Amino acid sequence: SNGEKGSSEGTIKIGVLASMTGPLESYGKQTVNGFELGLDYATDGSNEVAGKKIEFIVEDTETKPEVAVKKATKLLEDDEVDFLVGSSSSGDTLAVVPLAEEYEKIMVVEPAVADSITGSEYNPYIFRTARNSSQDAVAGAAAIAKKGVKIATFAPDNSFGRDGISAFKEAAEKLGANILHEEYADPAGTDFTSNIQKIIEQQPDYLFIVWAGANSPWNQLADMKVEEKGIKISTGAPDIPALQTMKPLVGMEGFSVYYHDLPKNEVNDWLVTEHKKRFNNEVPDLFTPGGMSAAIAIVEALKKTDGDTNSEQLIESMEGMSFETPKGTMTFREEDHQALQTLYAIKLESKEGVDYPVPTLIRELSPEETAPPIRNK
Amino acid sequence: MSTLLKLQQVETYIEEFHILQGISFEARKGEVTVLLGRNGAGKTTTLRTIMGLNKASKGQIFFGNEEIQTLQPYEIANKGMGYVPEDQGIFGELTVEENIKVAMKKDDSQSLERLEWILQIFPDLKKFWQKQSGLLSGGQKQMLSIARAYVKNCELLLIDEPSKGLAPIVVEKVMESIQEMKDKTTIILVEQNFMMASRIGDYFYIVDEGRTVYDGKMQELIGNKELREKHLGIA
Amino acid sequence: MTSIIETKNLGISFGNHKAVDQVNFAIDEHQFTSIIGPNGAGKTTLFNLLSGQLKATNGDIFFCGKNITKCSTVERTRLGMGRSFQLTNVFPNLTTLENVRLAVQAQKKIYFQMLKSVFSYKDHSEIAKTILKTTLLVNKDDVLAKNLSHGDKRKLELAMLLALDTKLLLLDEPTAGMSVEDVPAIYEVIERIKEEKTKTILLIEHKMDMIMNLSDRIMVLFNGKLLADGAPKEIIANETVQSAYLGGLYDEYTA
Amino acid sequence: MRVSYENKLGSIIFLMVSCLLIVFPLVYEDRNLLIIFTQIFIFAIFAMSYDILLGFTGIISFGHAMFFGIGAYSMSIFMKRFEPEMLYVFLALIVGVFLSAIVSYVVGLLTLRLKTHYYAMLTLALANLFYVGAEKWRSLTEGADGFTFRIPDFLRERVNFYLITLVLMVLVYFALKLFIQSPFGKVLVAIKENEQRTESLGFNILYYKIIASIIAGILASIAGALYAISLRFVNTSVFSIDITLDALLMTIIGGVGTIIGAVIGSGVIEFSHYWLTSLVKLHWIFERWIIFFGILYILTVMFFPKGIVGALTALKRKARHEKKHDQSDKMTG
Amino acid sequence: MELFFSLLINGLATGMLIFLLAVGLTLIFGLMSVLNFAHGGLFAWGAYGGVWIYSLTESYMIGVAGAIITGVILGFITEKLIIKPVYGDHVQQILITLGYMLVLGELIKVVFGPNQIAVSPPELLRGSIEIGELLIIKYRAFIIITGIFIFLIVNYILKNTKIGLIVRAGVIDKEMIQALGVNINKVFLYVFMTGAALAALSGMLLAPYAGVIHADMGMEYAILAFVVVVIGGMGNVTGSLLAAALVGISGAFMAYYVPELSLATNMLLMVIVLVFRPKGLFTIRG
Ligand SMILES: Nc1ncnc2c1ncn2[C@@H]1O[C@H](COP(=O)(O)OP(=O)(O)OP(=O)(O)O)[C@@H](O)[C@H]1O
Ligand SMILES: Nc1ncnc2c1ncn2[C@@H]1O[C@H](COP(=O)(O)OP(=O)(O)OP(=O)(O)O)[C@@H](O)[C@H]1O
Ligand SMILES: CC(C)C[C@H](N)C(=O)O
Ligand SMILES: [Mg+2]
Ligand SMILES: [Mg+2]
Repeated sequence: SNGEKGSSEGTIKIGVLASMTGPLESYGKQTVNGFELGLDYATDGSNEVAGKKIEFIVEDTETKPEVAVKKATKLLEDDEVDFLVGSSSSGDTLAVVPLAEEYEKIMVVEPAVADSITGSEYNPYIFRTARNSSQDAVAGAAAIAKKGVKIATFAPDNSFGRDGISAFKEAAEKLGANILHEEYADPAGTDFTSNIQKIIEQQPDYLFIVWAGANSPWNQLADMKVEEKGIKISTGAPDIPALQTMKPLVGMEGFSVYYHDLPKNEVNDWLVTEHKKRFNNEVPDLFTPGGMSAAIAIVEALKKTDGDTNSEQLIESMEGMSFETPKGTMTFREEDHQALQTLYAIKLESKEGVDYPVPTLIRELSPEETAPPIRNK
Repeated sequence: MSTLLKLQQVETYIEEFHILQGISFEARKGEVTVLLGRNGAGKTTTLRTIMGLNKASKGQIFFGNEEIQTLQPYEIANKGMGYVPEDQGIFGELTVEENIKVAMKKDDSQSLERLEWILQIFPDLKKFWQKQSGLLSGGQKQMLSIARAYVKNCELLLIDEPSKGLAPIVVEKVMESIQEMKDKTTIILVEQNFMMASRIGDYFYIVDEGRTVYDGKMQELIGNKELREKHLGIA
Repeated sequence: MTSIIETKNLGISFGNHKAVDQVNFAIDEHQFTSIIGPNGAGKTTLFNLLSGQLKATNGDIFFCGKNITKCSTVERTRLGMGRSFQLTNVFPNLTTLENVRLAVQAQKKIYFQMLKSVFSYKDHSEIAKTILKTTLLVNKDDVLAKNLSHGDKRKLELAMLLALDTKLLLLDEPTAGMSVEDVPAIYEVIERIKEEKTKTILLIEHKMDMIMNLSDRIMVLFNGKLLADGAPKEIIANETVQSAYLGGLYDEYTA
Repeated sequence: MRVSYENKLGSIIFLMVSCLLIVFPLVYEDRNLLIIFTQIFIFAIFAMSYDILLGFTGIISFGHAMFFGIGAYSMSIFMKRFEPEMLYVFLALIVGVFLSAIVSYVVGLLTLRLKTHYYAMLTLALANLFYVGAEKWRSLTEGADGFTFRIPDFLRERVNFYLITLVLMVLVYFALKLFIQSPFGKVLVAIKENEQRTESLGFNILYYKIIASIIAGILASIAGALYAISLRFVNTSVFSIDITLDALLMTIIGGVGTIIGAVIGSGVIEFSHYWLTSLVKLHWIFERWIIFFGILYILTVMFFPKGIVGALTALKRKARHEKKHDQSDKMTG
Repeated sequence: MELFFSLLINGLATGMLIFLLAVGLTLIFGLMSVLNFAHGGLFAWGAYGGVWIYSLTESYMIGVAGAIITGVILGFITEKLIIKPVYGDHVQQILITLGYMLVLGELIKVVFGPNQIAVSPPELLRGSIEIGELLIIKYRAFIIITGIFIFLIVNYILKNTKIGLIVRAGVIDKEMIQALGVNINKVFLYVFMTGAALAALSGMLLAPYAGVIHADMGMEYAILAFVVVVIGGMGNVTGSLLAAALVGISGAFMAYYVPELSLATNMLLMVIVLVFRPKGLFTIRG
């Protein structure tokens, strides 16, 4: 009885998996908000493409892989969605990826970063609008690495940290930099002074940091006068709540995935205005444009297939597809379906009337420049 | 002599079991009132109900002129009641000293005096003053429990089978101590050692199946073999 | 005649307190021996040493000629030593019947059977029920042990020991807190076991009448030392025993 | 006698419900429910294994995830490294069972030295070491990201897998029911009640604790393996305290020491989770559904302090008592 | 040598911080034998309450006071509603406090929003002091001093009043202590409130140290507090202090010298202590 529901009735259904609760709640909400805006934008507010109505259903993964699998299965089997979008954590996403293949539905990965999603765990149904760890790393390297520069790294002792650093190392060494020392700390630790001590002893030019999580080392870096000792700190700019904890790092040079001031294009202007309008004057944050990009990518693909949700066709039209997003033009690379995208070399500066250090543009890092290695074969 | 404690048709449930089904008795000032009865008759439950540790569902308990059956155990205790439970109720992980200290009000010279006196009766406690009380011998625990109740200056003392596990000579000392206290402290005693009960008891009640079924002067029971056989099964 | 249990210089110290000190004795099979002594003399501790709850600091214990000083409680029980505890020590949230049935199960050496329901061991329940009757615990089969009155718990304690059916019985104040009415019956149970002449009994009691009537022999412990050891008549005449243990009360018992 | 009768009644109801569940996928096609049920069965096995420790031996463990994780990783690694064939599924199960038997043997040995909180904390620490180990041995586990794998087609068919887990749960239930009614099981309860007394009856408690620990460990590992199959994915979270807490909560909510309680608890938690999260669409307040989940626990303690099964038995006992009371009143009246 | 002292001081500061987290738990878990899994929730609320007031008044001290008040109020409600029905039953304690923990954590998100909130130390305690080569972070010195101060107070109260005795006796036999005339319910309530206030205070002290507070901070640190209470021996305040210092310092040295194992340091420490000293390093006398 369930079989007749779905696309044939002229509705296209999209299941969005995101962390609506749990530690990544704010990321999840950014994605969902962005996605909603993206659909509006791409369909000019009609929520229709090629005469078909688009519906989307949000499910909370709670940042637990087993829940993600349950919810994804529900979306695929009960709601019979035509696309999956998600999710906020790489773990959840990795757990869901095989389902996309099994049910032969396109999954647009956003904003999970693990390389393996479009690398070792790749399958043809996966497209990722989010940047991956390697892109981060390449951007991070591009921002600081030069011939002869000595760099030490600091990261949490887990997959996220280790993957991030190894990708960075590869990229930085390619640019001729010298990685002196890699330091890893307990991801749940509170005291990083021992680690910082060790880094200081190495006397690098730069300290490159990969960090996620609330228990950040920023204060301790400042307290231990790392910069006074001639070591420049560099890291990725996170979302606004986390930027608030980075006041000690004003002046730092690093990279950014997105900050609403950075991209200069129409889509982004629209996003910022619309977002402020709808969400009591708040600006879009780190993963809002990602959610939007995912929606735009889906609509663009459907336009190309004229509303046909057959996955083979969709894959064919999406491979190599370029589309306009708040971050400029993105292109799904044919080989591994990773969207090549602009990233930003930035500097944190304090700004009048803003209670957090603001990422200001040094230069745009073009999609080609930050293209990560292809690793799905 | 005036009545200090009076129970009127007290009934008590434990969970869904109707344990006390009508206990009535009085304890007069300056007397030792003894509750007798076979195992499971409800003697301990009676004492616990007086203490407020089990709640009476029916009936009244008067302490002096006050009804106390609705009060909390600590309120009852603070009205001047002491309790030596049948399982000693000592705090095994605390030392002998700490067990006693817990019961004493601070800087109470009267209590200190009483402590002196009680330690003379039970010199073992003095000897093991700093010992963890859970490691004491059975009889020593019993002594500690009695001593702990004695140091508090109370008007009414409920003692549940004090003689069990005590050497004959210690039983004698306990008896003497009770005699000594009598004028200041009224005592309700549950005792299976008939020799002891008969020596120090003034008045007795027999409890059976949760009811008081007979009462009289101790003298009467001692003199009346028939009565003993009927109610206690002993000659 | 061989002695069933024997100690050589048995002793234990807690810190510098010698609770049991250089105790030597040998008890013949089927003999009924009582141990008396003031509170804290070391009677229970001696039992704990014999049954393995405590490990001796020095000396040896022999059971049926075998040195068991190093054996665990479990091994000793299996060799045939059973004991009851002074402070009631049962399984509080099991029913009276289940308590005794566990002892029966141990006696039958059903240790690791996990594929058969206990209910298929009908005989266990029967034996348990008989023992409960003997120990005056009728109509209490389904009562949880923790809900028994104090005296009934003492009876249960005894019932579990009887169910173990060991060669040697160590009884630690079995009748303390039992009602005057029930003591004679329990006394009879013990006496009957004695009369059967199949078991050796060691009894700790403070009830002198019971001791005098039952004992073949009395040992007196004082401050951990074996002060006197002999026939009841001799012991009762001993002056130290009179003054330090009995006080003036003994007359009452004989009177 | 009465006890055995009550148990039989419980088991009969359980069996009837199980039969209904067997035909369920044939008559009603709802894949979503199918998955939820599968999850319930798997966690029921896990919670039952926990009940052996908590309910019958009186051991509180905060590290039961250890065995769950061992099972899950054994299965996952086998499926990833070898072919997704049934042969390897069995091999993986055997390896998982074997490993967790060894680990639970060692951990069981420690129960002799450590009591209550101390043992609980020790197991917490050990499970955490496994967690760290899985995080660190990245060549094998790929750390927190984890990895996906293929499983035999037969198991991929959800109905098949549903039936397998259901049958396994029923088997485990009856095996454990027999186990706790056995002389061995009775000794376990005795140990929970009073270790020293059990020993003085001539039972060697160490053996019992270790065997109980091993049985619990093995079952937990099987549950873990099934869990991995159901997700076709594994990561370090299988060793996390959350997994242990799930088992703990399920056991307590259902009723400690009842076996069936673990099954009921598993069902209650999974369904209320499912239900509460689905309410989000109704009202924004349910976005914070976790609050209601927490309140559920609190209310359970307040109104069913002995768990659901405990509350039911108490009700029944009361009813029986009143009946008896009436009769005796009549007799005297 | 500077390195050694630097590691030592930083480790000690972390240790003191953990001690502050643990001291409330030592009272509640150690003395009252209540497995309070909501302890983390209490100190997260303390942190949020305190930080909120801190940001309103811009006075750190008022913020600290605010945290303590939050703790006292929350402690009162918690004891009456959640803990009182389950004294003496660990299994039920686990269930009810875990449920309560979920409620507390989520309520933070309802009241203060789900995002992390940045917190910096008051002006006076910002930055660091350099003594020769040795660098001492001011806020850490403050934590060390506060930790010792709190330790002295709590220790004084336990040593010089009967409270500790009464609570321990009450845990062993609640009925008997009442029969001795002690209103144990009230004592338990006050002790719990004190424990909660200490938890809340420590949350507030942690906030500038970590630089940020977030709704899930409770569970994260609570485990550490449990570890310290267990290693130190239940109910032993001095034990908790020493254990916390041990955990902090060994963490600092491990991170420097054996970084591969630093993830596992705390848990390894606990395993070793428990296996060799089954009742904790500093078992309570008596
Ligand atoms: N918690 C309980 N649940 C059910 N029954 C109980 C409970 N506590 C006591 N009883 C029952 O109440 C009855 C009276 O017990 P109580 O302890 O008052 O007897 P007692 O007269 O003191 O006996 P003893 O001389 O053996 O100490 C007993 O039959 C006992 O089994
Ligand atoms: N485990 C222990 N640790 C320390 N001291 C102990 C221990 N067990 C017993 N004692 C001490 O050893 C002495 C003897 O105790 P035991 O229990 O053997 O006495 P008892 O003769 O049985 O006395 P009672 O007649 O009072 O039962 C006592 O002073 C007691 O405090
Ligand atoms: C940047 C974030 C999306 C990272 C997230 N924790 C992940 O695992 O993907
Ligand atoms: Mg009694
Ligand atoms: Mg003794």
